Order: sequence, then structure tokens, then C-alpha cells
Amino acid sequence: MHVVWLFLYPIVALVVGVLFLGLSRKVMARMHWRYGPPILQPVIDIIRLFSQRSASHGRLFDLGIVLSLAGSLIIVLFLPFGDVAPLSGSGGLLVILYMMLLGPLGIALSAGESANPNASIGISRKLMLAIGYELPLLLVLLAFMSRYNTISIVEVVRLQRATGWSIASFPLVVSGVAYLLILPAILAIRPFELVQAPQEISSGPMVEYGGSYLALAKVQHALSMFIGISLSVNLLFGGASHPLIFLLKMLVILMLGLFVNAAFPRLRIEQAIRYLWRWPSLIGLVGLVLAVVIGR
Amino acid sequence: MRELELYFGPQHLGMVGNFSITLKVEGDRVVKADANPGYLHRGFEKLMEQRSWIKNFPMVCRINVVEPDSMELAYATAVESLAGIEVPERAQFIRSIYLELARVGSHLFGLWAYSNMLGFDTAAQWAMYHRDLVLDLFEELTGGRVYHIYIWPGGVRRDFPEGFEKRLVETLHSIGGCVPDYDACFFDNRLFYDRAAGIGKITREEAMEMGGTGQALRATGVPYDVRKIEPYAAYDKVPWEVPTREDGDAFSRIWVVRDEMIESVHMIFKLLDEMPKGDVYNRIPNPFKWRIPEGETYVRCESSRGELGLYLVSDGGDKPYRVHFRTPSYPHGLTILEKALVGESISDVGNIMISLYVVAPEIDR
Amino acid sequence: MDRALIDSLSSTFDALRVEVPREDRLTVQAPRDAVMSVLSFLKGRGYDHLHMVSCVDWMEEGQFELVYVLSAYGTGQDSASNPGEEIILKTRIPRELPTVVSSISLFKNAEPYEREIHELFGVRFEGHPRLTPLFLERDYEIPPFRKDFDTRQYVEDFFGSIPPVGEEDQDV
Amino acid sequence: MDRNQLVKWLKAPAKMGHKYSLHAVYFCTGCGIIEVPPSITARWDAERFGVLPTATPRQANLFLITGYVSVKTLRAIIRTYEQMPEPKYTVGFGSCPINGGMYWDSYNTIKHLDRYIPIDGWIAGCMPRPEAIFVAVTHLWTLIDKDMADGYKRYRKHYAAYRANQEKVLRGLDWPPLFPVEEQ
Amino acid sequence: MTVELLLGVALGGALLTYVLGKISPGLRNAFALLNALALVVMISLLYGQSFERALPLGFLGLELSVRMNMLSWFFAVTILGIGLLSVIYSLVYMRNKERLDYYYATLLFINASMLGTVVAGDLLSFFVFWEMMSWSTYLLISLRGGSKAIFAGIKYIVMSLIGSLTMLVAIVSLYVSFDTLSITELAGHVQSTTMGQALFVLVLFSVTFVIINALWPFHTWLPDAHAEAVSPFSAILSAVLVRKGLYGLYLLMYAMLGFSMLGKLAWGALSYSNVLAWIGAITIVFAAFRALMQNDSKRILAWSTVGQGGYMVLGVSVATNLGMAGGTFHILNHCIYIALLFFVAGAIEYRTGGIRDLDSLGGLIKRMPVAFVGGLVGICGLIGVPLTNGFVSKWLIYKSLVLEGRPFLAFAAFLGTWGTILYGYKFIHNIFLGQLPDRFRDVKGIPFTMAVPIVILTVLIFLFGVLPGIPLSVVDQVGTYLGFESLNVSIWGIPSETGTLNVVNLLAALAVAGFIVWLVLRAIGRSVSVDQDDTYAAGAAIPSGKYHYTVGFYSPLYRIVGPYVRDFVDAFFLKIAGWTGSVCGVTRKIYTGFVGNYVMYIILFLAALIFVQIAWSPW
Repeated sequence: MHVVWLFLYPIVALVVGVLFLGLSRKVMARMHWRYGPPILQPVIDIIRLFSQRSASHGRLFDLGIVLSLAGSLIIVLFLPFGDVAPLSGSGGLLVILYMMLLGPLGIALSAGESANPNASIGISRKLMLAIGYELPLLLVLLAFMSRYNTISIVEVVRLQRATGWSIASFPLVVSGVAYLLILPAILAIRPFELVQAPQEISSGPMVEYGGSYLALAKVQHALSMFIGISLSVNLLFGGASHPLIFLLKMLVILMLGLFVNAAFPRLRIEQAIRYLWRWPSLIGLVGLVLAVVIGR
Repeated sequence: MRELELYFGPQHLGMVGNFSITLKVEGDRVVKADANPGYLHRGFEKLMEQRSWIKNFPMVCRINVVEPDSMELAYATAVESLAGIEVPERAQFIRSIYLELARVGSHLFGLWAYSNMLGFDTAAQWAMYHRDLVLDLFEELTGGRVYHIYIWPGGVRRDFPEGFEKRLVETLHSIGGCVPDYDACFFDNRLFYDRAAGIGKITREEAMEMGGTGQALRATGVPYDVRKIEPYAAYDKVPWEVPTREDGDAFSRIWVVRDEMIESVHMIFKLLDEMPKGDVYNRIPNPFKWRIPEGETYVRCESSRGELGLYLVSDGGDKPYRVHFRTPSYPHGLTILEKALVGESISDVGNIMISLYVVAPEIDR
Repeated sequence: MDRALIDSLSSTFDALRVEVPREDRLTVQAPRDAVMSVLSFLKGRGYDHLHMVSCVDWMEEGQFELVYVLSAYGTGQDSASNPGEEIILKTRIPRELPTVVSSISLFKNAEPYEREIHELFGVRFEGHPRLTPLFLERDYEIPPFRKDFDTRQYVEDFFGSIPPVGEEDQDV
Repeated sequence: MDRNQLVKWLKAPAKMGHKYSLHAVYFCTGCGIIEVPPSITARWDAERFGVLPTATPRQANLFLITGYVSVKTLRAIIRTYEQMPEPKYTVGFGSCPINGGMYWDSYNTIKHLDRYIPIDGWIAGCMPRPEAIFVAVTHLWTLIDKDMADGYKRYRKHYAAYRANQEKVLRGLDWPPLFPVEEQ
Repeated sequence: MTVELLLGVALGGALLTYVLGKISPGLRNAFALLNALALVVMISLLYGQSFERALPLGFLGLELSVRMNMLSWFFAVTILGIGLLSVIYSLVYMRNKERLDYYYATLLFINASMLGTVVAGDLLSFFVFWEMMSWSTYLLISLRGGSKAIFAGIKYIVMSLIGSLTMLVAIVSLYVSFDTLSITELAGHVQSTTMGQALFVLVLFSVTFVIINALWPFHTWLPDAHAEAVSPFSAILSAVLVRKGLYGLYLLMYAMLGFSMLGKLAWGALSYSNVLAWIGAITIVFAAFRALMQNDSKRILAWSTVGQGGYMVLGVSVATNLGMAGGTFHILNHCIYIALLFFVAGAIEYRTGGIRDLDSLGGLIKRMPVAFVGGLVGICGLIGVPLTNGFVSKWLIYKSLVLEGRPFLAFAAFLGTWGTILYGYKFIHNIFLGQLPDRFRDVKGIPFTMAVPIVILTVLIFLFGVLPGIPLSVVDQVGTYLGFESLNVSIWGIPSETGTLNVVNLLAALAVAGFIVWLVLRAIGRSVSVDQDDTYAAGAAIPSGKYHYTVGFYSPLYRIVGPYVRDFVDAFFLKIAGWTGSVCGVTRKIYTGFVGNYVMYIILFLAALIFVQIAWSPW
């Protein structure tokens, strides 16, 4: 069973991520008073993209995108999905945190190779945004790690079975709020959709991606959405014992994110960093102090 | 130190219209901006010299696709003033209503462009939907969605159809009923303020020095509006206000646009109440043999983007001798924009451009 | 139109022809050398809004006529100028050697207008910082807005000479 | 999805993918662009048909040339078209790219766009309504089905002639040929 | 094989190199290479040995001794390994430069003296070698000449002298109390000393070691020195010389004072290791953001050296076997990747005609692929991307910090890592990616002898990243030597209850996923190669040579953090230096250098003495 899940789980994540992408397009369309595309539209797009003859800017252009997608695919293996967590024995939260770096790094290398300043600006925004939300995120994760005294995410989920959802337990609720405040930045939705910002820098890192590269980048985007949401379900909402319940929780968070996405314009990168380093970080700090003090 | 040159447009999702800005960039700051127009240059004024007076009506509206109606008005007034044609009063009222409707449509288009630029899809989609309702009215009135060719020397082409006034009022009410929604979602949105306040700031002196009109000037506190200072059509028949704001940044400009839209809608209601009965056009001589006496004129009117002027010269022939449009986007897009962009962030290039409401076709002509 | 303005205009400058075609309009015909001083005089009198700079090609007379349209913003405290009035300042320059002093130092927005006139009529503006092409991609032998440029002939000659491509497999 | 569709999907997924995911490169070449925002927004919603504007030519497979093409724009159009990945489809929107339209005697607009880049279909009218875009899209679907939307193949086949025309109008292009130009 | 022989070969080799250089440059190069190689072979033969031996020569009645144990061996191996690579690298890099005899001799001499510090068995020889190291380093920093290099050298030597003096005071104090300088003997005696003296000695020694380890607030010499030195020497400086400070801390904290004494020296939260840890944390964050602001390739690396020192100190000061292993392993890792990065930066400098300004480069991946791979892997190691060696050591440090209940320190460490990602990517992007400027179109690849060290180090980073068990077993022996519990290490990582690490699983998963994705890309996707000029520019042809985003790569971030990360300490020190300078100026007015004046001063002084004696007769 273990081995089967090892191969099945990334595929499930991929399918769910792509479906979420389609679903979010549909839901956004309804909020715009539109009919919206079919839910399977991303699949059609990906099929179309794979059949196009794309332009390649060199070997690193190819390898970067492969690294990015592969990196995202294997983080999934470290994240509990219901009771399934095939590789969680090989590393915990710290590894996940570091592996989440491979996706952007791959895209960054690949886009950098395309010799387009729009892509470079997009990457620099991505990295700045990352350091923007990493600061509160680290405070939040450290609060969790200190509270549960483990760096294994499976343990975190298991302990929540006993104590209830983290978001509903006292010292961690503060960190939970901070986490929810930065979740849009992690998912790169508006008001933090400034990495691609098509109206400003022509879709940023994606600017030279066409055909199969864009398809892989889209899949990677879907996966990173899956990872972001799944991480928050595991950390805040107690994970789930059954994959279906887990999916349901993810869906709820996705919907919340879409409402935020529909209601805000995009920020400038400076404002985004200022915001992230102000309230979420402060709340995260309070949460960490509380977790350390009460945890003792 | 390597210089970085970025092209904003013509093929760019943030560029509304076929226009290009060459940006010299350091970090994410614009050091120097060069407007690069001409992608839409068709030599309009030359072409109009080749066509007879009446054939130029379909031509003239195509100068600006976003709001063709003020172009029609400017040309019609110029021709009327050269040929000495009077316009019946009902036609004046209809022209005003028609122009204000066009202004609402044009501002809604601008609102779409602006909110789309900021990544604000929801408000953008609403604005475009409401503009379409306005276009439906135009279609009913004139038969065309975009190009109407409705204003005619000596009046307008046809009277309001049966029940049009009622539908006009209903549509405007349904759009006006959404103003609180727009406010809640967009205009009062804190992030809109964050993105737009202090961006692309031009002072009153700079705006006047560089020939700014329209919202670009009104956002700096000058109530300069051709409709007030040299009233044409029926604008002196009803009371109305010129909305202004003081700061001269993108935020003020967009708020001026919003207030103007509301003011226009109110003005339409007032005009409808006051509208007299009667003819809507005076007969003109046989248009195919129409010669206009020698002379020159300069007329101006207030388009949705600012002051529109037309310098028209006739040598007594059946064609204009020289036509030259003073389009509002011309100083906005070529002089003020270059100034306003310097020192701003790359993120705000489109923001500033659309808040100045630069419409490329009327620059290039 | 303000009578005092007309009087002071004709008293300050000699060779001006001032007409009042309409109640709210003033047409001033000035010699080429006086343009800048008249413009600066008018700007000092509150006419601080340059609407446009235009050019008319009077081919038969062998002259270009440059047209400056001015009005007032009406914000200055001391100016008695009414923003509803326009002043049209005209000057004639020979068609052979069309040069005139640039008015950018007085009105910044004259820059693109003069650039455009330079491109479309071939008028040179002295002291203009960038008389680079504004609109056109190709260069034409005769600047296209001159009356002797026949655009229909040009279109027939030039665009007519470009052959269609791949006609033979269009009807597949 | 009915059975026929399913069979088609299984037989030729690439073709079907292209049909239902026509991403148009966003380029306001002329005044026709005024009808593109309505057709991609709430009233008409082109996304139902899978039509979306994209930021860069690399991501697109449909080039909607909206309205008259001036000489300066032609350069940008050729550059954009050449950067689109194959297969790619072009649709001329409005009368002007077909034969010059009302600018037939303008010295600065291109009269027959298909002499510079291959066009797969035209939408006539000035201004065509948004519905016309959908008619064009559905028509393009049938063309794709019948393998008749072969503009990109024609471009490859007659590249030398296209390039010659382009260079004649633009007085030389500042990028190297897309395909090796052979002697004909 | 004995340590004496090792030291003799090292020192003698340095001298002989100088002499041979006078005969023939080729001979000199060959000998320098052989010497470095021989030293590496000799030290690898010494693996696992542990002894201490008195040297036959004494000094003022003190007994000098050398010793060898796991700690010394660990440091000696890094010194000699990097020394060898650096010599190989220098063969081409330094060709056609002046004063090469001097350069090679000093380089080998520095290596020898560093070796001396780690094998010294008593504090006197430790001090002597330390001084030799400081002075010869000063000579090499200023090798290039020019005001910048001289300034950097003086900055270094002044700070280094302050460190030496405090150390000398501490050594004298120890000798006065215990009448011995042998480290092993001292370790026994110190346990019985008073708290006051222990603290005194601890603080004085720490100042020395913190200065040489370039921890905040004594980091200011490092960025200048590293940037101005020639690249092969920058590598030595950054990879091993700086870490002598950590060797000293190991010696001081664990070999001499020991846990019990350190434990006694704590007052509540204000314990020695806590203070040290916080200094480390501040160093990490501060250096990360400082590095972010730099635009000089070597200066970025120099600041990263400062920051990485903070990680090691964090690991060491946690004082659990996990943290200790992390810190020690990080020393090794850092020495590998920072040497690699300096070699890469040097290669770029070599091929582009001395350009280190990150704003002017770009697109070099097409011309120097080997340098790119080296640079990328080095940066990945620096960041700690999984499957590189840096990841494992950082993981150990983080984990120990989290589990020891020090989340704020862990936070600083994490934040520093994210800063590292930003400047690391900037380094890669601005040099290698983007548009290749026209003037670099004809740049050639790296010469063979410069490529060899780069390739070796690249392979090592991967090897230690995938099979961390190999170096960790050595690191663990260092830990056990210092008295820590043995770590549970397997070849692929660290199994434990509170969170395991299994790098091989990670590698396998990544490899399989990558292979599948690559297959998909190859099998389904079709692509055509295009030139770098064929890229999106909004419908226009790209502006040649002006289409690379380099200047102000993170300018929004600079604007936010810029005002807060100014180097106040450096400014403060420079101000002090300025004051000192003016004071010296006054002195110089008195000491004019004329003999007559001095004679007059002496006569005046004697006259004053005589007058005092006559008047009050105090003595």
C-alpha cells in the first residue's frame, strides 16, 4: 500500500490541483457575473500547450522547469493527506520548508536563462515576497514546533487529534490568525499576485514560457496551490483521517482565498512587504512568545 | 553599470491602445520615459482633405474609438460655424444627452481599463458590463454600437425613438444603483487608495504649463471645463457642477472620473426634464454639391478626457482645406505622461497612464 | 473681446494684423520674427493655455502658415482674461526654407506639436531638443501632409507594388 | 460531453485542445480592440469558449488582428507573430486589414495584411460586433477540424516571399529570419 | 609519520619555494604544488591518531609541544585541502602577475602557520603560530597594492593585533596562575580556579576568537580584506583562516574550560553560551541583509562568510551533540562551498578583465558553463538546498535549536537563510543569467587548472549532501573527543524520534520525479532552440545590450531595510580610528624624528627629575 501511495499520491495531488485551478476560474467568473469556463478548462489548456512547438532558450531553461515541477511533486510526499504520508518519515517541517524552495528556484533559474528583464523582475519580486511572508511564516511554524515540541508534521497532525484543531486551541490561535493573514501571499493570489502581474511585467517569470514549458509551469502552479492549502489544513485545521474530509477542508480554504482574490487589487511589492512585516509578523511574534511561555 | 530599457507596449497586457512607452529603468524606478506614439497613425487629417464635407462624418468619429461622439460634435460644430447653419433647440438637448451618455460609456471603459490594470478584475468586469448597457442604448438610438455618426450638421440624424427616454432612465438608474457597490468594492477600497494615492502626482502649475485639461487638470483643483466656460449644445440650460479634487495624483483623477460620471447621469435626467419639443435637424444644402465659404474656425468641446479642439480651414471648395484636431490625450500622453512617470515604480506605469486617460488613436490620428 | 488687449497689442508690436472675427475670438497675423515676442506677451497677459500649434500648407502662395491657438486657464488672480476667449496667432513662412523659432521655452506642450509639424510638413523648429520622428516609420520623399504629396498616387505606386503571397494554394 | 466529442478527444487530443483553448495574444493593433474587452468580460464572456487574452505571444495560439495596421504596427505584428509557438492561428478583425477599408488611400496603413503574414480567417465589418468574434471562433473550430487553418504552414512554405514583402515595406527588419531563407 | 615532520615540510616548503622562485618560475610552481600535495597526503596518513609530544626546543624554559587528535586533524585537513586547491588554482590565475615568489611563499607559509595553530599543544606555540598567521595574512591581503588593498590590510592587522594582545594577556594570566602553558595540563588546572579568573580568561580569549571569526560586532575587517585579496587567497581566508576563531572557541570552551565550568559561569539567562549564541544570531541576520545590499561579487561572498560564521557559533553554543555536529559539519561545508564560490568569482574576474561589479555582467552561462555549474552548486550549498551539504548541517542546527527550546535563535537562523537565498540568486542571476552583453561575446571558458578545483569542490558538495554519513562520522568523532555523546549517524542521514532526515530517500524521490517530468517534456513537448535575442520585448526587437535587469535587483527591499542595516559598527570603528589618527598626529608633532629634539626631550626629562629630587627628594 505504501509503495502504491508513493506513486498515486502525487498524481492525486496533481489532479486535485488542476481541478482546483479550474474550479477557481469558474468561481471567479461567477463573482464577475460571468458564466465562466468549463471546470476542465485547465486540462484542455494543458493539452493544447503540450501540442505546441515551444521556444527553448537553452538547457537550463529546460532543466529549471523540470527541477521546479519535480521539487513540487515530492513535497507532496512529505505532506500528510488524510492518513497518507508516504515520505514523512524522511524529513519533517524543516525539510518541507526547504523543499518549498525548489519550485521557485527552478522557475527562477529557468526564467533567468530566458534573458528577459520582465522575467527577472518577476523573480526578484517573487524572492522579495518570499522573504516578506517567510518572516511571519517562520514565527508561526516555530510556534507550532515549540508548542508540539517536534519538527515532524505527522506528529503535529497526530497531536491535534488529541488537543483539537490548532486554530481552536489557545496559544496557537494567535499564530493561526497570523498564518491566515499571510495565506494569500503564500498562495500568490491577490492582493499578492504581483509575481506574474500580467498588466505590469507581462506575466513575469512566465514571459518566455510557451507550449510544454508553460504547461509544466501551470501544473507547478496548481501543485504549489495544493501544497499551500494542504499545509494550512494540516497545521491549522487538524488534518483529517480520511482523504475526502481532507479535500473538503481544502475546498473551504480555497473558497476563502478566492473571496479575498476577488475583493482586492494587487499591491506594489513594497507595500506587500511592509504589510507582511507589520501586522502578521507582530501577531506571529506574540503567538510565538505565548507558545514558548505557555508551552513551558 | 548596465542600462536597462523596457518597452511598455505596444503588445502589452497593461497597455490600452496601441501605444508604446520606452522606459529607462534603474532598479524598479523609471529614470526616463519616452512616449513612442505613431502605431495608429493613419494620416486622418490628410485623408479628410480628400473627402467631401459630408463624407468626412463617418471618418471623423473613427479618430477616437473610445468616445467617437465628441469628435462628431466638434466637426459638426465647426462645419456649422463655417457654413452658418443653425441648430434647433431640441437637437441641442439631444446632443447634450447623447454626449453625456457617451461620457458615461467612455468613463466606464476607463474604469475597466484602470481597475483591470490594478488587477481588480471584479470591478473591471462590472464596469465593462455597464458600459455595454450604455452601448445598447446607443445601438437603439443610432444603429451602431461603437461608431454612431449621429450628430449631423444642423442637428442630429434622428429623434429619440418611441419609449427611448424611459429605457434611458431605467438603464441609468440600474447603473447608478450599483454606485454603492462600486464604492464598497473599488473606490473606498483601502488598497485602491494605497495603490493610487500619491502616484503620478502633478501639481497645478505643471499641469497648466504642459497643457493639461480634463481630469488631469481638474484633479489638481482647477474647475476648467469647456462645458462651463464656453457652453455649447445645451450645457448652459441646466445647472450642474464641475467636480474637482486637490491632490493631482492618480487617486484624485479616478475620483474625479467617478464624480463626473455621477454628475453626467444627473445632468441627463435634468436635460430630459427640460427638453423642448420640435425638430431635430435643419435641412442642409445638397450634401454632394455642398461648398462651404472660405474661412477658418477653431471650435472646442469637452470630451471625456479633456478639451477637444478642432481647427478647420475651408478654401471655399467642396472639401476641407485643412483639418487639425487638438486632442486631449496629445499633451497628456506625450508631455505630462513623460513627466509624471519619472521616478515612479515600474508597477505604476500603466496605473499612471490610464489615470491620465491616454487614448492612443487620438494621439496618432 | 477685451478692447484694451487689442490696443496694447497693436501699440506694442508694429506689423500685426489684428481681427475680431467673433465676439470671443481674436485673430492675430504676425511676421515670423515677432511670433515669440507676441506669444510671450500674450502669456504675460494671462493667455497661458496653448491649445495647439498647427500648420497649413498654402501651396499656391508658396507659404506655410503656422497657427498657435491660445486661451486662458483663468486661474491667475491678476489676469482679466476670460477662459472662454481664444486667440489665434498666425504667421506665414516661406515654403522653401521653412524655419521658425521653437516655442518650447514658453509652452512645454508645444514640443510634440512642433515635432509633428516637422515630421509631417518639414518645418524646422530652431532650438527644439528632439526633432526625431514621432509617428512615421518610413521616411517619405515629400513630407506627407504637404499639398503636393498625393497620397492616392503613393498608395497605388507603393502598396500596389507588393505582390500577394501564396495565391496558388489559397483556394485549397 | 457527448460520445462524438469523446471519440474526437481520444482520436486527436491536440487538435481538440487547440480548438477549445484558443488563447489570443493581447495586442490592440487598431480600433477593433474596443470590442475585445466586452467580449472577454461579463456580457459575452469569451472564456466560455476557452478564449482568453494572454500577456505574451509565447503563451498564445491565436492572433486577433483588430483593425487597421499602420506600417509601424506591422513591425510589431510580425515580431509578435513570429514569436508565437506553432500551431498558431491568425484572424483579421474588421475591414481594414482585409483591403485597407476606409483607409484605402492612407499613406501609412497596410492594405492587404495577408501579403505580410498569413491569415486564417477574416471578420468583415466596421466595427464587427462581439458576436462576430464568436462566429469567427466557431468557424475557426471547423477550420481546425478540417486542417484548413494552416496559416503557419503557409508562412513556413512561402517564408522567403513574406519576408521580402515585409522588408520592402519596413525597409529591413532588425531581427534575423525565423526560418532559413532559401533561393526560390 | 609525525606532526613535527608535517610542520617541518610545511614551513620548509614555504622557504624553499621562495628560493626556487629565484631560479626558475616553473620549478617554483611545481614545487609549491608538490609541497601542498605532499602535505595533504601526510595529513591523511595521520587520520585517527592521537598523541601529544614535546618539541626538542624550548623557549625561556617553557616546554613547547605539538599534538594530534580528531579536532586538530579535522581542522588540519580543511586547511591543507583548501591550500592544495588554492595552489592549483593559482597556477593560471596568478600567471603574468608580479612578485610571484613572494606570493607562493607567503601562501604556503600561511598554510604552515595555520597548521601550526591547530597542532600546537601549548598556548605559547599556539600564540607564536597565531602571530605568524596574522602577519603573513596581512602581507597577502595587501599584495595587490593600491590604497584599497592597503587600507583593507591595515584594518585587518589592527583588529588582529588587538585580538593578539588580549590573548597574550590571557595567556600570561594563565601562566602566572598555573605555571604551565600546556593545553592538556591547563584543562585540569582551570577547573579549580576562581570564577573571576575563569571569566577573565574566557572573555579575553573570546575577543580574539570573535575578531578572527568576524562575528558581529568585530566583523568589520572581513568584507574589505576578502574583497581586496586575490581570489585564491580569498578562498583560503574565507574558508579556513576565519575558522581558526572557531577552533579557538572549541579549544577554549570544550577542551579547556569544559561544561561544568561553563555551567558555573552563568547567571540566569546570561550565560556565556547564550551571549555567544545571540551574537551569532545577530551576525547571521545582519550579515545576510548587508550581503543583500552589495554589488561586488566578492564582497557578497565576504559578507556571506560573516553570516555563516554565525550558524557555526549557534550550533556550537547550543552544546548538544546535535548542535555541535551541525556547527562542526557546517565548518567543513562552508569551507567547501565558499572556496568554490571564491574560485568561481575569481574565474569570472580572470576572464572578463577584472570585473566584479554585479551590475555590469550577465549571460555568462553561455560562455563559462563550468563556472556556472560551480557557482550554482556553491550557492545551493550556501543556501542549504536539499541534496547539498549545507542542507544537512543547517538542518542539524535548526533542529537542535528548535528542540532545545530556542525558537528565537532558530528564527534568526531561518531568516538569515532566506536572506541568503536572495543574495545567492542575485549572484547567479547577475553574473550568469540574462542577456550576454556584446563585449563578452568572445569570453573563453575557464582554463583547465582553474576548473579542476572547481569541479572537485562541486563534486564534494553533492557527495556530502547525498551521503552526509561520510563526513558526519568524522564530525561525530570530533564531538566525542570534546566530550559529547555520540550521534546516531547512518550513511544517508540522521534517524531520530523527533524528526528524521533521510537524504537518500529525498534524492531518490527527486530523481524519479525529475526523470518522469523530463521524460514528459521530451516525449510530448516539442521545442525549438532560439537565440537570446529572440525574446519578448512588447513587440519590438530587443535593445541590444540593454536588456538585463541587474541594477538594483532588490531595490524595493533595499528601500525598506536599507536605513536599518547600515554598518554602524564599521562607522564607529572608523571614527575611533580617525580620533586615534588625530591623537597620533599630535604625537607626531612631538616626535619629529630629529635626533636633536629627542636629545633635548631627554635632557629636559632628566632636568625635571633632578629638580624633583632636589626639591622634594622622594626617592
